[in-house]
Amino acid sequence: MIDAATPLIPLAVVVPLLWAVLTAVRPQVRAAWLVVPGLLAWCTTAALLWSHVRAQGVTQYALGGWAEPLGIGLRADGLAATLTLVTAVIASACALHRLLSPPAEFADHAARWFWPLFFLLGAALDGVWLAADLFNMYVGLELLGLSAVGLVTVAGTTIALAAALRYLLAALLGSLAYLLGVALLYADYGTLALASLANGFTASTTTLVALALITAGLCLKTALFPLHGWLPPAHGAALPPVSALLSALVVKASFVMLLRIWLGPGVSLLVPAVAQGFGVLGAGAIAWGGWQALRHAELKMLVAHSTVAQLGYLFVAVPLLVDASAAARASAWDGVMLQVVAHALAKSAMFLASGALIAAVASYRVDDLAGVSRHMPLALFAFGLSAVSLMGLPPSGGFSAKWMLLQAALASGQWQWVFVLLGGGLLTAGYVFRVFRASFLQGAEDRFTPTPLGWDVVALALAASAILLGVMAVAPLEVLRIGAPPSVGLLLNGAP
Amino acid sequence: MSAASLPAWVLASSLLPAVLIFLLPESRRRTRTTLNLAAAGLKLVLVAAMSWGVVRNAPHEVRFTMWPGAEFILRGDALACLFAGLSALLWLFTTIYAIGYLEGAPNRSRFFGFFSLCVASTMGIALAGNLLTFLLFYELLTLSTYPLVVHRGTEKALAAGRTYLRYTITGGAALLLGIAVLYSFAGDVEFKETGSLRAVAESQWPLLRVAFGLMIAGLGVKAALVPLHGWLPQAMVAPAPVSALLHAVAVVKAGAFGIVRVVYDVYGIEFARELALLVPLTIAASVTIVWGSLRATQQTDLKRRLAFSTVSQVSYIALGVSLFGPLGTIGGLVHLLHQGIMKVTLFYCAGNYAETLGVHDIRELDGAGRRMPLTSAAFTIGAVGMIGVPPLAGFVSKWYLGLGALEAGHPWVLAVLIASSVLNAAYFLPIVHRLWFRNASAPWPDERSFGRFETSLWFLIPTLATAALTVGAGLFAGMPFSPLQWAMLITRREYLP
Amino acid sequence: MSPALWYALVGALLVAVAFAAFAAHTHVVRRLLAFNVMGTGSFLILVGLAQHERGPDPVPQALVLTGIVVAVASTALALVVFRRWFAATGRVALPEDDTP
Amino acid sequence: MTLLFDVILGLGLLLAAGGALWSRSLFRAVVLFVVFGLLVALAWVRLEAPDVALAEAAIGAGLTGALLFDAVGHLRRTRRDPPDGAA
Repeated sequence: MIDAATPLIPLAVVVPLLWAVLTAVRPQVRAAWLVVPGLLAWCTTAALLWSHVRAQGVTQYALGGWAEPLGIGLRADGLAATLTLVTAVIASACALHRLLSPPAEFADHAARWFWPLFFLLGAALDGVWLAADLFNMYVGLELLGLSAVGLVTVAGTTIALAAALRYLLAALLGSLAYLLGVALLYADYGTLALASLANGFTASTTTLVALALITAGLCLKTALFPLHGWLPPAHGAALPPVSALLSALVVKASFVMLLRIWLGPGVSLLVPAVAQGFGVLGAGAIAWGGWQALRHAELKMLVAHSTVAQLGYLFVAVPLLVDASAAARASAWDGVMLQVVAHALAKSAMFLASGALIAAVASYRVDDLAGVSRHMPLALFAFGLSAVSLMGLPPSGGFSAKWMLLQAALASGQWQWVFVLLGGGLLTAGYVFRVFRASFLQGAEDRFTPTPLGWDVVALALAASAILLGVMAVAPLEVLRIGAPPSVGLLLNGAP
Repeated sequence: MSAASLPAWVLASSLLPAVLIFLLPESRRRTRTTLNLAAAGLKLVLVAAMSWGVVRNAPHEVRFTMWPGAEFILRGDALACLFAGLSALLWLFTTIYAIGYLEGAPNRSRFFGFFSLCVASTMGIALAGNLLTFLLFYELLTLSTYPLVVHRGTEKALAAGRTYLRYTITGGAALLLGIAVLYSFAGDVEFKETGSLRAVAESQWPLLRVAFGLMIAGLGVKAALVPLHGWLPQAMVAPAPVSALLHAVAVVKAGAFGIVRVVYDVYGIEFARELALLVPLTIAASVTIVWGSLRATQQTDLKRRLAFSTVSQVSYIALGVSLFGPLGTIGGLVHLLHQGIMKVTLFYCAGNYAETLGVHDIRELDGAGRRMPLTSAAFTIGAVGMIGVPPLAGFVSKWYLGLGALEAGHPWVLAVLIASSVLNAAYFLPIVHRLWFRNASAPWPDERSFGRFETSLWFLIPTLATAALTVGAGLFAGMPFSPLQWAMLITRREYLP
Repeated sequence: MSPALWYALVGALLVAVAFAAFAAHTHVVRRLLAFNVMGTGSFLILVGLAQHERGPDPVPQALVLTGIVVAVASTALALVVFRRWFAATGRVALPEDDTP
Repeated sequence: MTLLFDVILGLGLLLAAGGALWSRSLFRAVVLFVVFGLLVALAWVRLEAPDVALAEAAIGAGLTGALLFDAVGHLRRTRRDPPDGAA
């Protein structure tokens, strides 16, 4: 269904791209007059696209009028539309945080590249969400990696540079593996469009090698345990709004690609053993990330390791998406979708709140937060709300997601994942309460640096939406079901 | 305000003040006090209005779908009104007490913000119309009480907070698992007056038992069932109004109330008996009653003794619930109210002694009755009530529990009740004796003067009011709308289909 | 064996050799060289295998064009970051790889 | 004849790549990388992809090579002949 009346799809990529160019042409470090209209245009486009998909179902667009395989095919299903909207919202929040930052934050000369890279990152993300074929995904992913690395370097510290280099090498390796896999798939099937591959892969050697390469590359980019080593330093060393974007959205891009490939054409090869393997790695991520977060002395490293753990939940859902009854699969789909969105909102809020807390006490260490509950109640409250969602306590998006995954696991009798999900929640509680414990400690002298109130408000808004998502999940889930892979979509009866 | 949405307004009457109080600057003392008292008063009116709906047999209800297959339900049924009424009433008094207690202390915005959030959670627990909504507020209560437990910010308080979290978060996980198991084959489990699980196929009964065990374990942590009670005595480092609140109303009662809901409104008392779930609960409650009393006799710190007394007394509720038959039910439900009123009185008194005289240890209380006659009178009423001396509130509870035990065919429970009463007397009467019949041997550790009265009026008024209620609830048990009558109303609906 | 298949095979060998070099070296510039050779190898596989199956094909060629541009952009960025890292620390490898 | 050319070109590619990846001097490695790029351009011609060949020669060999030379030169200027062996 090619709907020529929907230029909204390319606009979702073009608008941030346009502002990337505009801000590159006028590289001022404080450019609210230029940035804010861009954010408004971006959010409007994304919101319109979301409501369009909600009303009309899956929408496709062939850029430049060429049909596939040569043209740049874009496709907006519920997942793509929702993530585009979430991207625009979170990016706007991060941009506001940046705009509200005091001028001291802009000391590094790389800071002038913040806005171009920021908008490029947004365009790349939207490109990945909306891509309809494996090669566009590659381009989007590669641009995403490059702009993300560039943004990490904006922090300007030596630690950030090392983290950026490490991140870059991991990203390059990951996308090369992916590209190699795509090359092999093209040899086998002569097309890269997901729609034309919909008949499913055959179990030829080329295909199996290709899938292995693609999976390895994307898992490296998603920082799935044990390939997560690059993530905590990069997310820990970047500026708060950059960390927020990276943890909330960038790692999800490769996960969404994995999901689209494995649940689309790859579903016939997603045998129980493979699916359970993903689950085991996810459980490893939950345990290892949680354990590291428990023992790290620095606040941002704690939050970054928490991302490693939270990504584990996404992979724990994989066995429930295939190796289960139809009802359980549907529940698992809802759960994993909600987890993607809820974690994005909660983790970006948590990074922004952590940034404010760190700036207030002028120290990265958790132990130095003593007494901060008195001085920065709002930032701590935002941290707390996002922690509620990450712990999977009700009412929150994180809870609802966990609940659906639990239901899927119970319905399919896979008790091992029940315990992983519950244990992960306890571990999360363990490390987030380290922060509260420190913040309630009395007796430290007041040596706090004032931080902009706007920072707290932005973080609070994101955290509150993660909470609200838990009690008002009906409409988002309806949209997220639109165009779900047929293998999980049988019961979801979304629009065509 | 439409009448149907009344439960939502009851909730909002503490949620909105919480938000406003958080936003208030620390220095706006008068505004905060007004807001607190106005909200507490308004809530009482709203709960009363909601109860009227129950009397007319048309309970108010609010519901919407959170996500497919999961509804958010608030319903003001008879049981909900019982707990909500108790909470609203005691909250009014505790708020008054807390305002006096925190006079001049730091972090009052934070304290009262979380305090209001606690009320909101407790109201949510009372009004929850299905297990999922219940769980939602149950966890919210955990989170909103943590800042109150660690409020003082000392190492000791933080350690207590950590213990508290370990217990309650793990308990929450057990409850979540139990509820999730139940939902996985029974769907959305609503609270119905005769239970909602009767239709479950017999092949699923083992899972029903597993879910019951998990839920009771999860609820038992907050209800301080032995051996899950370890957090409670430690949590005594919290400020006095928090102890009064945690121990008399919010946390322990939330657990006990949850047990009531699970047995009566999820499984249904008759179905629970068919599944052979009641006797283990009776045994667990009996063990807790005796163990808590025994431990209480060993404590010399007044608040710790009261804490172990709470461990023991709260299990009377679980005991009453587990005794099949209307009389046991009446005893358990009425004790939910009576224990709250009596225990809150005792904690107020403990706070009065600590704040006025600096006394924390029982051995320092000699002669306090002469220095603080009103407080000591209130303490005596609470203690004698706890022991179960007629005509006070505690007697009514124990009378019905005893009859219920006979009715249910467990005469050995009578022995538990008698043993507990003896132990109650053993740990309360020496205190009463010290108050009235001994002379002060040393100056008070840290005496403060509050002018014309023996202590601050902010302290005295709530203490005397709840002491008066303890007498009233016993004397006027036969009057309409007394706790006893309300418990009988619920019981009638529970046992008559 | 068709020329296309031969070049695909060469591409596979290139990827293998370059991957070994990527793993063995710690010098960032050398790792970038390895990355570029690996990329070229995958392009050869992409075009070679496809044309072996179906004859001359514009699609993979267009993809390779894109890929070349992406690769040079990645290399450029990596070198910029590397030079700042080198200027700040005087090191040519990452801290965890550095064994002086 | 053409087959022979393909074989020689392929082996040349592998040799150049090996040199670019494993030679002891970093400068020589970059030189060999540019040579490798030009040889790949020839391979693209043989694969009937003239536009890719042009792009490879201009961008893959030329631009990338220039960037690498610049970086290596910078390294040399800053640090007298770094021990850039394969370690």
